[in-house]
Amino acid sequence: MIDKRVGSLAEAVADIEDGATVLVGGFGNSGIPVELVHALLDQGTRDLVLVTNNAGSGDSDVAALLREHRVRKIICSYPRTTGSIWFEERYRAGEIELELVPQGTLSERMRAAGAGLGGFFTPAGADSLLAEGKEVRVINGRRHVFEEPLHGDVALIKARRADRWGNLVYSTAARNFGPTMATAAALTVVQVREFVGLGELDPECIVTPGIFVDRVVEVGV
Amino acid sequence: MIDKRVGSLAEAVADIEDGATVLVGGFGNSGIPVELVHALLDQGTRDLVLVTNNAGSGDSDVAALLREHRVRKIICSYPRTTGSIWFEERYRAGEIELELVPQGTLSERMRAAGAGLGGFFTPAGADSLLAEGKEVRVINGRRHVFEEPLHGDVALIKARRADRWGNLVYSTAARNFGPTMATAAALTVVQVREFVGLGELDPECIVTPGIFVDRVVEVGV
Amino acid sequence: MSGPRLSLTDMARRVARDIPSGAYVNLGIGMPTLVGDVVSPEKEIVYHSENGILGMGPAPAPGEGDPELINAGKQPVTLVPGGSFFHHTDSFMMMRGGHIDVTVLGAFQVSETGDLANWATDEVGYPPAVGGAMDLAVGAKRVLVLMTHTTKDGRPKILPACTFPLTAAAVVDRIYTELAVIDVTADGLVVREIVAGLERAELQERTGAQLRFADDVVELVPGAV
Amino acid sequence: MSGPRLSLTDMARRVARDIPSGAYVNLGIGMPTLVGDVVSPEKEIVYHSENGILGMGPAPAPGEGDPELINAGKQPVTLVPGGSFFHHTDSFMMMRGGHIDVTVLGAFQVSETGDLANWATDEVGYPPAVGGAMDLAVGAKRVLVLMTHTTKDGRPKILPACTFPLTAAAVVDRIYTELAVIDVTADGLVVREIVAGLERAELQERTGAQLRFADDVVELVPGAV
Repeated sequence: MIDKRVGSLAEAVADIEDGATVLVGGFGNSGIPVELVHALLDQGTRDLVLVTNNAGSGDSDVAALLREHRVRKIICSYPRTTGSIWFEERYRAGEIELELVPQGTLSERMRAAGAGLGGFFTPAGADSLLAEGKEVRVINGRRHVFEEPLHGDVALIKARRADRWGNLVYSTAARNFGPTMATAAALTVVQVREFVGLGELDPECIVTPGIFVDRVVEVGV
Repeated sequence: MIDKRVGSLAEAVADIEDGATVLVGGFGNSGIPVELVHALLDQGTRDLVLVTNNAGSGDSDVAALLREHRVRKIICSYPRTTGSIWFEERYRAGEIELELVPQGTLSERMRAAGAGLGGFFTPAGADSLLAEGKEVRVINGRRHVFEEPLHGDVALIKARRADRWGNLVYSTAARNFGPTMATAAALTVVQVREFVGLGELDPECIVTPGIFVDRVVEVGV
Repeated sequence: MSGPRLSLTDMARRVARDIPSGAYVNLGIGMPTLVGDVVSPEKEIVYHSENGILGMGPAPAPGEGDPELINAGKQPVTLVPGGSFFHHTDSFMMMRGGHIDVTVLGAFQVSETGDLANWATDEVGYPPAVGGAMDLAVGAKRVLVLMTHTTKDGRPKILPACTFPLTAAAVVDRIYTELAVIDVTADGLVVREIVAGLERAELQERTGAQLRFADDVVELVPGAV
Repeated sequence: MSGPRLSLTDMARRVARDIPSGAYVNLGIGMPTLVGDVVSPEKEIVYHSENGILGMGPAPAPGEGDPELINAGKQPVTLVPGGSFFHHTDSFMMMRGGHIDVTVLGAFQVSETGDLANWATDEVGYPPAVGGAMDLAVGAKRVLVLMTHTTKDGRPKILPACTFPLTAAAVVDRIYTELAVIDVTADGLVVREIVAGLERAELQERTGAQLRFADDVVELVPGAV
């Protein structure tokens, strides 16, 4: 029987290794898999490459990983937000590598990984510093920059409901990067508010089919 | 007030011009916008470039356009199906141009158009005759072929329900190419089984947001 | 700075007049957000937010609303009837793919050819951040810039060429400031409207690039825009 | 052709044994479809169909079902609890992106390096068709080929190199025929199983490419697979 439900947050992140590339869902404070990230913090993994839109705020979740020196590199679009003190501190000290990517490109690069594509040309950023060192090609009279797929070893995301097959539905704008990250990682781990029985999710409304999901853990919030 | 509903099939397709590239939804007999295609037939447009997975079967819809010599070129993945007599006749007579595209690439090329991308590298078909004349690049040790975006002047698709903003939900496997084609055309025309009031579609379950839709017409089936 | 000028509300109102009913609109963070507050209620506008919302409504009443339903500026919002949620990749399809009719963006600098610089300055040591600015700038059908005419210390922000890092080249269609409404055209910058009481020469003086004036320049009266 | 051989059902059963419980599986049109009918009911398998279905169930009772709920072979099917619908582009993400655990495909020819030819022959004048074969062949984690060992007129289909147009190079993992189960390895073709009563020399004779035999070749008994 297919059953992707695991009993604890610790179990859900137990085998994530040092040096892993970890995709972390969320935009601002919406859709962050806070409990999973804290489980990862407790688990002790180091030298992580984080892929996430923002670089954390305050002392929680992503910011806590930065504070505890667990992150070698961060790939994101908007690291500098109100309260991104730990990121800024690590960045100024030269203790963390930053790869800045336009937000749409960040998402699209993960999609390309999930879709088995070798990369794509986008006009976003093609006229900018962010295209430096990358292939630029004029297509239909417009400059495009070549962007490579971005694979994760692990994705940590948050959804609203899951069944034992790992089918997911989300909640309002907390959906954000979750569905794409789920496709792009070798191991996709999801925290959900509640489990439901198989068949209870409307097949027309499932956002992430279980094929993209490896583990789901219920956190009740 | 935004109101994308139109009163008749004829009105929905009235301004489609000779030579237009028309994306037509459907896979086999599932999800074909039969009534819209017949309205296009009645409207009289010629020299069409059709983009559609199959090349019609029997005497209806796409096959009827072929029969009536309305199609200059067809871009598709599987033109040869049971009953694809009109396609085969036109093809053997050299009266129609065929661009054969792997099915995933067909869909992905339309998505690239809808997503504003300049093209992508895919491993599908890279070892095959279908890569001839195209750029091939080895990425991570694997051959990939460069594929260009595929834009439509018009998309004709079928959905189950729409509201006046053009938000759409589909029905089972009839969804197929519809959501992607809706993003890839300058003018997206949709036939639906029924109109519903604004706000009646669950915002978590809308498959095609109205931003991708220009006209909806109710056909009741 | 002294002299005649539009208030922020006037500026937002002026931009709002150029947004047609039925448009799909993305408002940038900061000053552009104000535009949403002053659009005529007779217009039906569909607001897009990069984090996966179409049909974004106003902020909820204090203490109400869904804490995860936020806009691109991370502030709580609501959803109007007809609105929908989708994932980030689909959201950026809309932005980059030419589906957003109008975007209103802030800017550090705009060049006379419509180059936009609105993501990075020349500040050293401060970590850069880009967000969705580049996708939106290249993808929206119409890019409107709403900004102050000069920097706080009076240096021009409208220039022959941007000195700050570019967001995107040749994308800006129209510039709205407290002093004027200026179109970016194939023939350079054309002033369409000017705040009442400001001399043309003075506007030119506060502008780094060469201005032309339309034949029918309109006067903008502060408080009556 | 005379001599010992497996029936179609035997062949399908043999493939079915190699599909692990919990797998996401795409069965090609034709002979591969039979595999779904003989998988042990104790296994929970999720069937994928390229036209946007995960959790595809058996055909509906005659006269029942949704006429638009069809499989890749255009035949009516059903959806099992836990199943879902999605659009074509997402469906091919699953196929090309390495998310399908196992695919079972028919073939015209397979080479000793695992090249697959299953979409076009050398027939002239007949319009070509490719469908989803290429995406699936490059993308599935494990590609199993189920086919007759030779053509109807006795020519080998397992060859040093394919003579028909390639679907994809170096993708086939294992070949199942009425005569044998053969792995494609870095050291060439290795026979794992052979139908009971068939001489190894005879199997080699009906095969265009050089075969090696595993140390522990298993006999397949017709009717008892």
